[in-house]
Amino acid sequence: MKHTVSLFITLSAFWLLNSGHYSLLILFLGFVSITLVLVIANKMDVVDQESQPIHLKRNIFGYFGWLIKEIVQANITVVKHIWLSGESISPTLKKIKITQQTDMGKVIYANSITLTPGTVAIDLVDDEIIVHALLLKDVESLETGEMDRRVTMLER
Amino acid sequence: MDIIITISSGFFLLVGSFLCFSGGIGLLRFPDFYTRMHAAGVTDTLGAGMILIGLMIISTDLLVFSKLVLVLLLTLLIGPTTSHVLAKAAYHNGLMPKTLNNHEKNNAKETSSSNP
Amino acid sequence: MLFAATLAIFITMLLAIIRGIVGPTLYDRILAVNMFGTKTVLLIALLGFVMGRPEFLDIAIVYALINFISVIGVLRYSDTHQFKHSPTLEDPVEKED
Amino acid sequence: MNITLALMLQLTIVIPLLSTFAIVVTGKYPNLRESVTIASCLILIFLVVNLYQGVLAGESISVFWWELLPGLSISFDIEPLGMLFALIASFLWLVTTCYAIGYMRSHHEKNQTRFYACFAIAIGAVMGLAFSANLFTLFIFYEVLTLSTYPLVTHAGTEKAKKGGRTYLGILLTTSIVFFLLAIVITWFVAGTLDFTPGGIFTDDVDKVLTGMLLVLFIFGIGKAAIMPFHRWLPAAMVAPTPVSSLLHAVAVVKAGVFTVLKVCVFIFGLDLLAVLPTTQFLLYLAGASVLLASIIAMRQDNLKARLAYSTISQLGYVTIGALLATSSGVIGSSMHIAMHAFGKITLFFCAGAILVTLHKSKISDMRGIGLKMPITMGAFFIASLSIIGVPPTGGTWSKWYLMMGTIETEQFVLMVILMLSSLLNIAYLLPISFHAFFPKLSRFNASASSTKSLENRLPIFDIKEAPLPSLIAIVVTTLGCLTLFVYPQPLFELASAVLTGRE
Amino acid sequence: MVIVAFAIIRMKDLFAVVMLLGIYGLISASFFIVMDAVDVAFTEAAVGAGISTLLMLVVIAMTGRKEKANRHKPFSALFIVLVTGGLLIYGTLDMPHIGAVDAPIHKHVAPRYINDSMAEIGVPNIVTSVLASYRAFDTFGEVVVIFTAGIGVLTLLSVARRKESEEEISSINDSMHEQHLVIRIVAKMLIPFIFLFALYVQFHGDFGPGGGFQAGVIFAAATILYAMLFGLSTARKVINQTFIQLIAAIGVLLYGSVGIVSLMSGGNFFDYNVLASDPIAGQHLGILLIEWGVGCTVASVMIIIFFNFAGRQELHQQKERVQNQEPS
Amino acid sequence: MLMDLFNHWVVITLMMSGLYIVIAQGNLIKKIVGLAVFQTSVFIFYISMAKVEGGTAPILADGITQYSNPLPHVLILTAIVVGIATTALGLSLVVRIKEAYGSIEEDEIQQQDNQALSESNLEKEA
Amino acid sequence: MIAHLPILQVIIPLMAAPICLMLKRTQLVWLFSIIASGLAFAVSILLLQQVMASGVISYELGGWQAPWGIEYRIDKLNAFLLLIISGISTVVLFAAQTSLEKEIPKDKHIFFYVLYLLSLTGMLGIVATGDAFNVFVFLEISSLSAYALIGMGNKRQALWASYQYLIMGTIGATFILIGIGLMYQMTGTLNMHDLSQRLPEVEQSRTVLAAFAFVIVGVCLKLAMFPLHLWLPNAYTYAPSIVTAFFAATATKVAVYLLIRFTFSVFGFSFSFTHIPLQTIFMALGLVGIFVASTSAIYQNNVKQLFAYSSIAQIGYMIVGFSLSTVTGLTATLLHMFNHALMKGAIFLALAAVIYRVGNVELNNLRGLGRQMPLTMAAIVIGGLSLIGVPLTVGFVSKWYLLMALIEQGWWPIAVLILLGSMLAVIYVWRIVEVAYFKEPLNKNSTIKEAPMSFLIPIWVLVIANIYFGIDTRLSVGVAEAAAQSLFGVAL
Repeated sequence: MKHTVSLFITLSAFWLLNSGHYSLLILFLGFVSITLVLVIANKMDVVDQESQPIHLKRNIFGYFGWLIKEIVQANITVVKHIWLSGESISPTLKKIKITQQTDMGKVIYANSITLTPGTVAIDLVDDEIIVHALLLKDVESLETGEMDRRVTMLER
Repeated sequence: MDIIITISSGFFLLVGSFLCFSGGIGLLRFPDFYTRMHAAGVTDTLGAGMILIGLMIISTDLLVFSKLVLVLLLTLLIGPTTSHVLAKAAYHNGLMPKTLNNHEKNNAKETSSSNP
Repeated sequence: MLFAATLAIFITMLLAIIRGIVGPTLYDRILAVNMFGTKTVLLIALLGFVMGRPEFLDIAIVYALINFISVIGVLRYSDTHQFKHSPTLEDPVEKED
Repeated sequence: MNITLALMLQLTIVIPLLSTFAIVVTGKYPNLRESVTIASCLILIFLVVNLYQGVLAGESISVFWWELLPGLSISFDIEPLGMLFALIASFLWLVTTCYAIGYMRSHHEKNQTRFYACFAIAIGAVMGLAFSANLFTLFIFYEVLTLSTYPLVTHAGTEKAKKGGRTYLGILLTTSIVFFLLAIVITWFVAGTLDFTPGGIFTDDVDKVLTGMLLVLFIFGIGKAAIMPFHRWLPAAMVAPTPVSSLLHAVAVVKAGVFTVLKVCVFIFGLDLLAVLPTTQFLLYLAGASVLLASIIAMRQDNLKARLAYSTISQLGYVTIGALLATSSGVIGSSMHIAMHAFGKITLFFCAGAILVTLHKSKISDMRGIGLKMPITMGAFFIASLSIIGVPPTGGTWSKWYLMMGTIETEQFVLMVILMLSSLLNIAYLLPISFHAFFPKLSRFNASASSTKSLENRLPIFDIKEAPLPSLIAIVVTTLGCLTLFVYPQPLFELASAVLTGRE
Repeated sequence: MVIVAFAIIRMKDLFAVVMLLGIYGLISASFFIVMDAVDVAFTEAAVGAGISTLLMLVVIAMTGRKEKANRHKPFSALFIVLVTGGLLIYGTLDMPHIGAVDAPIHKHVAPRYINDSMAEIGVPNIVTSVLASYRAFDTFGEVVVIFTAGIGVLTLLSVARRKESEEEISSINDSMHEQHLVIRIVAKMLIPFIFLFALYVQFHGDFGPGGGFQAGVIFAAATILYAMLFGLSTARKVINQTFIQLIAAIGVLLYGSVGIVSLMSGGNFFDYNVLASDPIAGQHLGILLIEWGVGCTVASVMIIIFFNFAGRQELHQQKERVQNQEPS
Repeated sequence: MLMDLFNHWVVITLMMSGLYIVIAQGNLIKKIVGLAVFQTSVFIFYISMAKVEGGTAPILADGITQYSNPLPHVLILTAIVVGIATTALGLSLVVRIKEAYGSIEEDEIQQQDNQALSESNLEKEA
Repeated sequence: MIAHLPILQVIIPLMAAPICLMLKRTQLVWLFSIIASGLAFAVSILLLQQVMASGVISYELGGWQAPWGIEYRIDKLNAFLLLIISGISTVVLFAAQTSLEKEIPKDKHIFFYVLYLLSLTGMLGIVATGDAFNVFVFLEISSLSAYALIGMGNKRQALWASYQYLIMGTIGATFILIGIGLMYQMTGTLNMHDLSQRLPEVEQSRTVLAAFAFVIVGVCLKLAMFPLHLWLPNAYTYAPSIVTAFFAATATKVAVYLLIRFTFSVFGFSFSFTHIPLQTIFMALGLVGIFVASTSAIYQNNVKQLFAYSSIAQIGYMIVGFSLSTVTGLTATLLHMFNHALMKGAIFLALAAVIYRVGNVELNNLRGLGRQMPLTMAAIVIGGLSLIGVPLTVGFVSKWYLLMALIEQGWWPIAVLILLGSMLAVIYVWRIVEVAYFKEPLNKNSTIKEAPMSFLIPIWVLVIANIYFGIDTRLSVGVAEAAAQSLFGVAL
């Protein structure tokens, strides 16, 4: 139920931000639409903690800050290597252990890896992630577990 | 104030477009699929983000601003997801990356996959 | 500035097209299409500003969504069926006639 | 206008069609079916005779059904030529039916119901044709006649019959649609009407070349008249059972053809116009050539029916010549020749059929001495031959006479010679048949396998084995007709001369 | 664009061709934006790059992706094409220049739309007012076209489903979202918003680009996404096939009955002025209703089309699996 | 001159290539792709004639006086729908053809049909 | 309601189609479609009456005046066609239920009726509308439903035929779209009447010429005119019989209508026939079409295919009449449209009955059917006679007018060629007659019975119409002539 409420709130925000027309008719239609979407979403069984990760809310902004910093750094490296000659890269494929328990956590971790240029999470099996990296050192920095630790912290 | 807005947005836009352009070059220059994907990732994240932020700065309307935010969120959500799915599909269908250190492993995998 | 950015995006799109045509593997093409799509989103956003009608961002959103769905679709329908067994898929250098 | 007579006129067309229906319904009971046929024959004759009397009494009888397009109507009108034709046709229908009953039964033909039904439709078409008041109505019945006789021609259902049927239909339909219809359209376009009008429908200032071409189109278009290049259908149609052949050659089809030619010449073009048209000469010679050539070909035929068919082609040429001569004697001769030839030829075909049914012979070379077995039949054959040749005491004399008169009047001496020559040829190809039939011995020296066979046949000399009774009666009736017409040609003559003078 | 077109000619790999077609659709959509046709761009993006590419993918999955080498000589084709092109070039010689303000098309009918539509209809998006009111009947025709296509696909592809095989099908299907953890979660997050976005587009067609058709396509796209990830049978359980046919029919009927109601109330067919006491309000109401009709039909037909294609595809897959099992 | 009609040259080239694909290619799916290219080129043609120099998208807003012509946009919206409808139907036919003939190559299908025809003729003669 | 007749004409079947989808029972759907089609027929009769009495009816959709909104413009020409289309559709529908039982799986019957009604809607819409773009929209409705209907055929060739038709049809429609675009570009309007007023101003421009060429080629593709006819024979052969009957009788007529409408009303007589050697081209193509198609028909063994080729030949006649560009010529074309609809409707319905009983229409399997199914075969024969142009059938009337038109212009040789062409018809019709009546049945003790009443009634309605309108030509000729005259009145 709380997920539904949360979805309702986010949907309403979405509508209000997008609409730009706040006449009575449009608002009413918006309400009807949101209700309809809620009905469909419930029927489709997509309203749960996976789609509405309200339990993560507390720490997520801090994590985002950190992630953005990482992304910027990684971007600079990759761009550098793009403009350097092709010999400078050292593509690597590696399995990395992860410590997250929930699916949500795993997904956040995997997506974070992918978001950071230079590394891509290829597969996610149980508690291992196969990572492909443009540079060997990227994998090594992943293996140090900084990101892993931060994501695991999110879960709590 | 106007000057600041113009300059800052110009800065973001320029950096963003440079990043995108670099990504495009990388897409052409990198040797195999997986490495190219990294190049594409550049454009998806920081490139797109920079440009959108640049636009946000010059937007005068709340509506436009909020929509730009939405676009940004979507890009950040969808970009890595597609990359990941793509990589996974490629990997599972046997497309092996060219890597420095796993030539032997690569060969072993190929032989094993050729006679299941 | 906007023009410069538009031009850069435009060139990037061209590069993506070249990758899409050259291939060589299926996944390179999908990647190119995907990248092309994301760049289109940016392009539209920029164009809206260039032409002084920024409220067309809706279209950009639609593009982003459609792009996502297309890629999923590609994978869904390349992943399952005969492609798995097709030897040509693993062939990294596909022949263009 | 006399209402009753108008009704009768319509009945002449409706009765055969009704009888068709009745025949189909009663198809399962042969006796009933045939009585229906006979009954409708009798009714028809009754009607036609009544109409004839009406015409004699000077009644003007016409019926208007409806207008299809402006100036294009279906309507009927009685004039002497049509009356003449209708009289012959209705009378000979009865006779042919009698004959057919005997023939079909003894020959155990299949699909007899279809046979009688189509036969009745054909007669209905002939009636409509005879009484039609304009070219369009005539054309319709002309086509109906073609289509309704097609099943008769292919009656046997064998490959050969179908091939013959195809030739038959192909030539008749092609000529009628490509030339005849075109000619009708042009006529309508030029003259604005299609009504048969004494003296023709074209005005004086009409383009002579155009109408000349039109005449050619008409003569070629009326394929049923079997002018030489389009005569192939007639021999092809000989695959049909004999009653059909008699119908085709004597009663319905060919007579319809020459009747149409006459009608067109007299009532569409008018004799005056006809005489000055540039193409008339050409057509006359074509018809002449047709007469001669057909006769020569006839001599070379061994199949009796084929020989008779070619003879018909040549005789039809006579009628065409008569019509094209554009003189009153020519027209009278033509009209009478329609009747005379009808009686003569039908007798000949009846005889041929009788021979086929009783002795199963169709080759002339096999027929030596059969006169001894079938004296009545062969006697009739002889008399009919005389009529065709035009020797007294038969009806054929008169028509030939008038035709000759016509050629002399117009000083067409070449044609006269052709007619004479053709008569000689007639003698040459018809008389020997009956001659050999009765006097087989005289030709024994041309001995061959066939003559020995005929010798065997000759042994029981008085073993008379005549045709079935109904057929025999029919033969006798028509033969008598040939003779009577010599003695009493008056009604025919009156009608024929009334053709030109119009209704009294 | 031209490059892409030529590439399509040369390519033998159908998969690549379809990818290129997607790119082609995106380019042309961008082009439309440059040319000020935002509504068209919206639609072309959703249709040309989205739905039609998807459909082709499904079909290729069934038919195989390799094209045979071309054996016949294309000279005659080349000839026809050249003649057509020549004719067009000939035709362009006398055309007004692009963007010329004084071209006849900008002088005759269009000015009224631009100048008076606000007063007559009261909708800022001129395209919408032309589409839904001035030329409402064309749009009705368009809806009927799409309805026809839906029924056509149904007749050609619908298969009588057998119950016992359904379990098996679903077991394969569901593998997609089991395996792809990442996609599953992202999609779950996105789907409700896509739906809402579709509805937003539906109701804001008056003010900006969009309207019933685009909304319908986006709505359908969300459903398709769901079906692809969670399996066709799951999606079918959520959205019943018969129900959706009903919706398609109702959409057409809704559209038509707006016309009939206006006809009953004394106006001409599709004359919305008579729907309410105030003409502008009547126009608003009429446009709102017919946009709904369009949206319903388009969304449901698109879903029908996709479901049927995908259903066939699963059938094929299943058959193939049976064949593969038999020899082993 | 050349640049003024630049759009038209593009359109014509696209149209020609689309038409060429439809006519010359043997693969059924490719033909449908060709149709799509062909139709899209026509759309571009319509849209480019609607453009007005200095105009913007035909959505009324304050302070803008010059709008592009909305009518072709409407027409093309309809035409796009028609296009997707045709594509969908064409593809469903392709699917069925593949099931029935086992091939989606024009010449192979033609061959199978001819074969079937001659076989049935043979039966008749027998 | 009387004022709304033009729109009701199209709306009735259109609205009926989705309703059909809601009714669950096949029987009910069938009845409902008949009612809808019958109502459309009634409306078309009223319309024709009204048009004949009071001239052109204009109906403004949405209440917007003509060049801005869409206009329905009913004159004598399209009232006549509306009558043909809705009439044939109603008659054919009567036989649909029985015929479908044998040819289409049960669960698709409802779809069939829906598509059928949509196809009817499309055709009526094309004919009724006065807006060039609206033509395209309705053209697509009718074509799309046609593709699906043809694809329903139970042989696999049906799919291939439908696909070919789809490709050709779409190219044709797109060509028309290009043509309309070019016209629009030069005039700024889409309304046909408005176009006809404005086109003369820009008559000399090459763009208009190109527009004309595109529209004509596009229409001719739909029309299956001779060199562009390749899609038609297979489509007609393998489609479900009811569909064949309906389309053969109506679909090409609609295309001919478009041809006439565009050349005479929109571009104007003087433009169409003086700037372009249209007459020569169409005359030649029409004639070649007649001969090539008729000859192909002779060599067909499948009777449906045979008559499909014959349809192409008959289109040739219409084209020849059209190419004369005289009142009589056009009358001939219009008449032939009406008459051909009657003949082909009857013939193909009868073939549907044969398929119902025998299973297919290979010539060999028709052996002896003349006796087993006398009424059905008689219908085919009468229809065939009508094709040949035998007097007292409708075929004669239209041929007569065609000949008149040719002779009026002094084109004698062509008149002869036309007549020779109908001889070819004799040959192919006679092949069937021979087989049906003069061959023994394939299987001596086969128990093929006469077709059920649900076939016989519609078949014989059409056959009797064939004969009736061959005799009483007031209606058909009167309307056709008036329509032709009005077209020239507008153009000159």
